[in-house]
Amino acid sequence: MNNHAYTIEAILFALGKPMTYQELSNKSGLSAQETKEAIASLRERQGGVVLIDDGHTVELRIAGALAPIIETIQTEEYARDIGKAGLETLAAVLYKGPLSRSEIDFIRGVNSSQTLRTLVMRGLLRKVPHPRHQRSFLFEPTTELLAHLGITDTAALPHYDTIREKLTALQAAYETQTAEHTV
Amino acid sequence: MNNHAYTIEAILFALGKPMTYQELSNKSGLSAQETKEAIASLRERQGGVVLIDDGHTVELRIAGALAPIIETIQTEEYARDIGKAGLETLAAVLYKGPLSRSEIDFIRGVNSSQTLRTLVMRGLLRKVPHPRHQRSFLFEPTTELLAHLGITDTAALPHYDTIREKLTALQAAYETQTAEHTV
Amino acid sequence: MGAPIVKTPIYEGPLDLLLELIEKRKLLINDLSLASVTDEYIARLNAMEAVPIEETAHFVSLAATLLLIKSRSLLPLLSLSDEESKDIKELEYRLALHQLFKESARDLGKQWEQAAVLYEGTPPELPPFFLPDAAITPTSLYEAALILIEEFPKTESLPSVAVQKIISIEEAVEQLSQRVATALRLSFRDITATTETDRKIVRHGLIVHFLALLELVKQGIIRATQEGNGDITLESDTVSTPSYE
Repeated sequence: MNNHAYTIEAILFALGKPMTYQELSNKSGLSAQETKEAIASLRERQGGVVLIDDGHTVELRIAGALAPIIETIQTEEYARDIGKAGLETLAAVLYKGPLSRSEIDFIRGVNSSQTLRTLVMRGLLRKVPHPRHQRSFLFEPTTELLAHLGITDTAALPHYDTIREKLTALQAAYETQTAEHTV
Repeated sequence: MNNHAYTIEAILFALGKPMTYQELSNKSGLSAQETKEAIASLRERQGGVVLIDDGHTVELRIAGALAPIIETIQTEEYARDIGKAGLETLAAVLYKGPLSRSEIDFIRGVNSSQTLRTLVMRGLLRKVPHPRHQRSFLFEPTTELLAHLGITDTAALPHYDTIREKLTALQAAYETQTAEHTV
Repeated sequence: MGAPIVKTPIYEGPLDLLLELIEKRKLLINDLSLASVTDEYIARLNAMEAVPIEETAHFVSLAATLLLIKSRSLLPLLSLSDEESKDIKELEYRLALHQLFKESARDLGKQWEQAAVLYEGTPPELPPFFLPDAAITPTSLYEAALILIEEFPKTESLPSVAVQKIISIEEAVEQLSQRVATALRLSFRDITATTETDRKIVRHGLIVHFLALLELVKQGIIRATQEGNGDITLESDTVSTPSYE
């Protein structure tokens, strides 16, 4: 850890909320590259406090090993349970996200608007403006979601690489097939 | 640093307030000697966040060298416009409060924890113990906020009864509807 | 204050039902397996009662694509338009994605239950201060409350797009029946030209059966459209969910 990492750690601690790389760079006055390096070095840190990093947003959280003790001193706002529809939607967004509502409906074959509202309300997903379509939105995972799964980055998801590879293969095959027909 | 130190660090981070050796020992389940050793080892730790120990009470704080820059960042953070999220959260609490965090999330359809924290920090809302749920809170407007609005009672807000009624009815309708669907 | 407790229906949607039928037979996702589960899918669809009209539209729309696949498997003579071929490929793709995410959702569910949660910390307390914002006025709060009310999800409604879809599916099934009948006449000419007809007769028996099935589907669609007497309102992303944090 160097001085830059100390600064990032101090900002995250003082504000106590998830922050994007960009926000951290703005607030600290560090360059994008310095911020990135500082975050990488904070992730190495051992202790009771760990850094969750979804590649875009980071947040300080209490290490999973301490969960049993923390449960006795903190209250959770929401019940732990989550339904099948919620899990399927989370899986789609975690492995294939960010996704729009219609992309999620396409995969699930049902209208997901209520499921999405509940997931956003619980802070497990976040709505962000679509980079290309005005007045349209994408859903992406939050550090809260990773925290619930007990992991500090998306690559630690179950079978992450395998599923990503399968998705790429499926998509490539679909695109080739549909391209053949339109030619 | 060993596991005991991690435990003490996690508890201090979770509660965010100064704690005595005795309290830390009670919460962690560590003996007085183990707690003392854990604290001693935490004091050695370098970083943006350090342990302050007066021999009786300990606390996590921003490292001295970083304190001025962090103070500036905090001031900026809490002096920002409260924005659409802030206004809507205040509106929900003023027209339909006192409300719990999950009730506010439910009305807004998005997670309100960060917004609520800022509003409390700025002295606009305050947390009061939930009358029915232990360790849980409700949010209500502060007298300073009412004074700022030039009223002594929320009922003096424009169209108070109509809005309160509509918010209540919508919430009830939505609850029935979600009960029939999968989430 | 937990999230609302909700019940789970037997099928979550048409893709779920279709996947169940394919997995039950331990089949891979392709034209052949889809054709082989078409009859059962339609039987299950007909047996369903009290499916919300919007869901019915999705179930029926998928049935139309399955019928197309089945027609094609019975009658290779039946030529498909580019759009029809694309529909079929799209269904296979959606089904493969759905299968993959259902599997991963199961693993995710296990992790969700077993994981040691990484809990939030509490930032250090600041000395109390009062910092209002000039934007906070009785009027701005009233306006914000109106927005909350307006952006609250409305009661579930049938999107008009789905209604149009049912109507066009009805037409599509009608057309499909005609195309199957024409293709059938054409291949009868083939039969008279050959001597080895046994296998083909069996095949034609199948096709007649299939035409009867199409007729049943048509009736089912009409029943479904007639059920839609409720209010028809438009639904969109901007109405149903607020757009900011």
